[in-house]
Amino acid sequence: MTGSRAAGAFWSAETSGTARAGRGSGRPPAWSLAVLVVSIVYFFLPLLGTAAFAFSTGKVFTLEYLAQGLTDPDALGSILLSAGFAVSTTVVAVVLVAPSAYLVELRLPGLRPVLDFVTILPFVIPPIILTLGLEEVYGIRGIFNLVGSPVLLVGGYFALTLPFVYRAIDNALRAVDVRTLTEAAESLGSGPFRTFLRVIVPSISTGILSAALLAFTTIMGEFTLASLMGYATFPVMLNNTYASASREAASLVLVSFMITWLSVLALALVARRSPTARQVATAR
Amino acid sequence: MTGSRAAGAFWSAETSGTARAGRGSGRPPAWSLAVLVVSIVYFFLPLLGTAAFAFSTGKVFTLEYLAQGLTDPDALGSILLSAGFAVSTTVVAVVLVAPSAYLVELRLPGLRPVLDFVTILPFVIPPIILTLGLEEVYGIRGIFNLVGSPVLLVGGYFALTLPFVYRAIDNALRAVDVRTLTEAAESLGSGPFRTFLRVIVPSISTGILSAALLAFTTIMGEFTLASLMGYATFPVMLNNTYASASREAASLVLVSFMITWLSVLALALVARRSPTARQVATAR
Amino acid sequence: MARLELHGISKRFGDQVAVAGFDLSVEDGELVTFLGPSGCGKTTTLRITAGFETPDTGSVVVDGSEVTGLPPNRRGMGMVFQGYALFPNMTARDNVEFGLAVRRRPPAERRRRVDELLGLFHLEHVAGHYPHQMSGGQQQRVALARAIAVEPSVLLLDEPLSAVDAKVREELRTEIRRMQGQLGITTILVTHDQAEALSISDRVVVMNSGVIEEVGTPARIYAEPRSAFTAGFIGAMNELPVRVASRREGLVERAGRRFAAPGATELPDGAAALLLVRPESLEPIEAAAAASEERPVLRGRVDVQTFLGATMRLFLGGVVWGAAAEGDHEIEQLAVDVPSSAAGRWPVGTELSVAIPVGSSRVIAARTAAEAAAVTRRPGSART
Amino acid sequence: MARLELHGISKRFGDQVAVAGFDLSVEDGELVTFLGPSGCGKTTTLRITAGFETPDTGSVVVDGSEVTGLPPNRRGMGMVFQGYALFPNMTARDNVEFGLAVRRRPPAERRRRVDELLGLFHLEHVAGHYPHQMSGGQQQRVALARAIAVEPSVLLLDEPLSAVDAKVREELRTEIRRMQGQLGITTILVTHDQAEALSISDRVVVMNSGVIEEVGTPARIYAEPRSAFTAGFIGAMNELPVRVASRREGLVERAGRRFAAPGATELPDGAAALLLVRPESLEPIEAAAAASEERPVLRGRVDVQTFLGATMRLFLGGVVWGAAAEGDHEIEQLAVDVPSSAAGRWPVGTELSVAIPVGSSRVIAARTAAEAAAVTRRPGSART
Repeated sequence: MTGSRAAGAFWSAETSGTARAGRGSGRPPAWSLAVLVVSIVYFFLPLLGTAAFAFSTGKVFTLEYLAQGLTDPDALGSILLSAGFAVSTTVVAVVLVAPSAYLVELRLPGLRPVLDFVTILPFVIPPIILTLGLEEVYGIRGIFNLVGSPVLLVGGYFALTLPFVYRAIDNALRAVDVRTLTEAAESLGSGPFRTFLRVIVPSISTGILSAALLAFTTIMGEFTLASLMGYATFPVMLNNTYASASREAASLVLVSFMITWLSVLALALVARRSPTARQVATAR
Repeated sequence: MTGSRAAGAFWSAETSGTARAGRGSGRPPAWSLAVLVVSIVYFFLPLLGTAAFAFSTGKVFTLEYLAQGLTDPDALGSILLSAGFAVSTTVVAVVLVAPSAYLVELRLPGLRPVLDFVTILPFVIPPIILTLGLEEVYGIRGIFNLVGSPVLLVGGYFALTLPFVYRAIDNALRAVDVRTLTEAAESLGSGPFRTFLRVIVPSISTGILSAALLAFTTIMGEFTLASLMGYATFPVMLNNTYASASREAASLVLVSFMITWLSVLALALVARRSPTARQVATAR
Repeated sequence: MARLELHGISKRFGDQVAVAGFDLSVEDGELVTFLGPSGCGKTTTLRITAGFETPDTGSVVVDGSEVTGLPPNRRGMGMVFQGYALFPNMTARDNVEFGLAVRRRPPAERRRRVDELLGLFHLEHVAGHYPHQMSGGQQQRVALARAIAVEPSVLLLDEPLSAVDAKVREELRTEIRRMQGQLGITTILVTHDQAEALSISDRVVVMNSGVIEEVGTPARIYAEPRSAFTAGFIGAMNELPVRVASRREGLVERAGRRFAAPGATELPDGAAALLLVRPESLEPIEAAAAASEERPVLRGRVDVQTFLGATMRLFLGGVVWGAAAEGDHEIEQLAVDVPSSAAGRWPVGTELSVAIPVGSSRVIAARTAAEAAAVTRRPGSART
Repeated sequence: MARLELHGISKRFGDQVAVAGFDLSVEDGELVTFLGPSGCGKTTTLRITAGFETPDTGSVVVDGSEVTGLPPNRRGMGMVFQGYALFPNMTARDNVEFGLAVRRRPPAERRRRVDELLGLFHLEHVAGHYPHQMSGGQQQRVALARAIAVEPSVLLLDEPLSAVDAKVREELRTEIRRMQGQLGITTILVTHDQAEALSISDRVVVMNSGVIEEVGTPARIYAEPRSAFTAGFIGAMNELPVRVASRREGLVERAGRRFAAPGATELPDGAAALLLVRPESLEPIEAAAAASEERPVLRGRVDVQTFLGATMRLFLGGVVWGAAAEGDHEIEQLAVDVPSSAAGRWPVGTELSVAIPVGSSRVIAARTAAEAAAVTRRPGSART
């Protein structure tokens, strides 16, 4: 839970409300606290249930299922496959989106609504239709035959993660007023590339990190696209083995996501020590 | 595409950047335009491909597949089932989240990071583990047996839509400085309920509408949870019939999502004419 | 329309003391300003009065009855916020009407009252406009009308003019003062702008680091500041380091010369002190004129001329005491106001001698290091 | 360190004209202020000069060579932005060094230059701080140091003082003027604050609705405004409606009395005109004193007293022309400045007669309806 502060700051552009946070004591109404407790229970009870199921035989704690799960050669392979997709998609997404969002913010503010619209499309185009469409165009019967190429799935994942990646980066861009920062750098003689790499990127580093983390964890857990395209990624493997070896599957799920969360936490802590993160945390 | 302006405004809190938008002419670099064109093509080519596949026999336009799809009694039933889940989840989500987000923003700013964290959990807890966990706790072997009750799926959908719903409403709350508005209403003698219903809700109506639309469209297209819990919702039905009657399925997909989009558009246009939407568009 | 008393108000936020032991009585119909730099506790005190913050100690009393425990919506006070805080989804008319609707006044009465207020603030032509369609000054006046509509016992203004242009600010200042006088509403105004505080208030409360430095009428605070902090914060003030030579005779000493200075009788012999002189009090004299016990003299070179309108402010550098060259105690900077019409006589680079006329200066104890840090960022002898 | 010329600059944003036909030459080392209300085009003109906007017509010339087509990073100008625009991920030192690093100066030279600038602006002790760790005034001075570090040909300041507290603003104002004079950098400053423009500038460019109203030294613009707009915008000014009685003799007429007024010879006989008088020019007189052709007299009741420090401003209501009761032309409001020490003689409610001394007033053509709308929201006779 320690990472929550940083994770929260990543995802959203902090606004003036926070500046007065320290002053806003007041009496917390009891029922709003209750809502919070309920929602936490709501999310953690399933996790705890899964944990109980995975690590106990009735009343005794055991790592037996986990060991069995880990020795399954398919398990490791599927985790690596998922990780590969996650890393490549994350890199592609950040490298494409960060400069585009910057340029739209800076030079083409009129295109913002278009970009806002394009980046919520993945929410309104459900994964299943995306898959069908991708298969149609790039599949066996399609115009470009990319069947079997992982590019097709990376493309789908890029579309899937575009909303968070764009949103996280764009929020960071707007929080620092890139427009004026760019003009300040230009007035000091800096060209566009230096301005972007030396001034803008460091200023939005927490946003970029946040985007990368969200993209990575999302893809690590994605089921629909991988399943429909026939890749045995980790979630697909879990679903396939759940019926036959449900406790092993559950233990694997918990362990793998614990590892993911720990790396998220570590990165968040690193980000927190950077001046930009501190600036976002205190100045806004 | 007309709705894009409003959709964009919904999803994000407009910040000061926009105010100067009109002034930011400059020369749009060609390659940033190219990025935009490519991403639009990327999303629309699949749609067009699906359309071509669904409404043509080779080279002739036909509605035959659509007619066949529509006459299938399962199709209509599955659409109604999806719509039922979408409406109920949307109502539950908005009614629970709007007051909670308001109270946290107003009285418990210290809990914000917690809420931010809880509301990104659905991104880091993938649907498959959520399903497994829910089954574990509330399923046949579970502590509370809710099996067969649609409450279980509505609960899952609530978790799934929580990130957008919370984010859209919270952005709207922060864009209008609810804190000061609340204090202003209080200083004029208004009690908490009147303040929330008469001052806050109208001020964030676009955010609430945005949250509802995103939740609705997401659930209309959700596949994983429904499939794993054994509900024959629209996407599940599509997936089942795709192999045997793919053109019929494709035509249904396109028509149904066109209907969804049209309602989104209609609502967006209504919202646009409200003073708040105008205020968000021009004053910020 | 009420008498307001604040008794021993204190408030901390975490480790930080925001207000400590704040005591004040505001008379019926009085306009009192809280003046101080940012972070001095003025806004916290106002918010405690309104009920938006709960004080750690102390009480808020209106017309003899304590309201400390009441929520803001039951205190019957009106408040105008720094950023106006107009309801964005309501027209100017609906904004003004809101408080009356809350009080369930009959529609006809509401309409009459709203019309009256829109008239009072010259807002008839924007009655149907939404806040984003109005200028800053118009929004400001709607916020005032809204707060006054419910006939509040006390009107609280939190930096009401900080968000409008300089020119509009001066107009609104006069308008607020005139309206407040007409209606006779007990009013507290918070500001960091000393010109605003001086021009609008019956009394000014100068605050620093959570405590009251002093309370007084604008004229008294301007003419006879009782602390180095007030002297530095209000108006332009030259602060010349001196030493008390004779408490009994009221004499101070500098550069081997002794001269009389009001206030010296209140400090111990030999104490380090500051001689305070307003730029407009200094009198340009012929370089040959002699200094005397009644009239000490300073001499320096004009470095910068700053046009203020009716007057020109000359900043002298390399300033020494005495008319002749015997003075060796340099003063970094001295501000002297002269009529603009006469300023041509002392262009930049020329030498100017000025006298400190009898009774126009004042001696106070030299400020402590902490006080100095609070108002100035470098040790300078003159503050502008 | 350069001469800047702007020739026929025009710019529209959509339907809206931001600047129209702006012509100006700024001499080497001069400090020129663009002054006007928000939306008057002053910031657009500055941004065109810097290269952030492309003008529709016109050219920007520095030391004889045209730079209109150059991108901002090749114009060699320095700019200070309204919100400072410090790089948040760099310390004060790194911010100041940025421009030198871009120019690939050797590290040793950079260090020396940065140290020198940090010293000049008294920033040594915050050299290692990040922007969010500094006060507003410190950030402002870092922004100035950063802009000056690269030895710009022209320094552009976009409302540099609007984000700092009133007290710090006055200090920085003097500091900017002193620094600019020392370094001799050609400077353009944009502001909406007339006091700032008057105090800091060599020349002031008064702008309104995208065009230049007039250009002149602060003293000239203050003493002899050439347009009704300038008169209303700069300083407090009483505007009294009169009619030109005799162009030849330079006489105006009001309430049956004729009197001489400078400027009347430039207007046609019978023209509606405004008599402009500064509040500080009006002389309180004995009620019995007679008016004359040289010295017209006004009389009114003191409504409000506003303390300004050295002076007290009295606002008179129900003002009539003439010492006796024969005048029937009421003037809504008249501002009169008197020394604070003398203000006790005219408490609120008393009658006061004032004379307009010879040569202290000025007649200009009555403003058009459009001009009136630009500066005032209601038809009043005095502006404060």
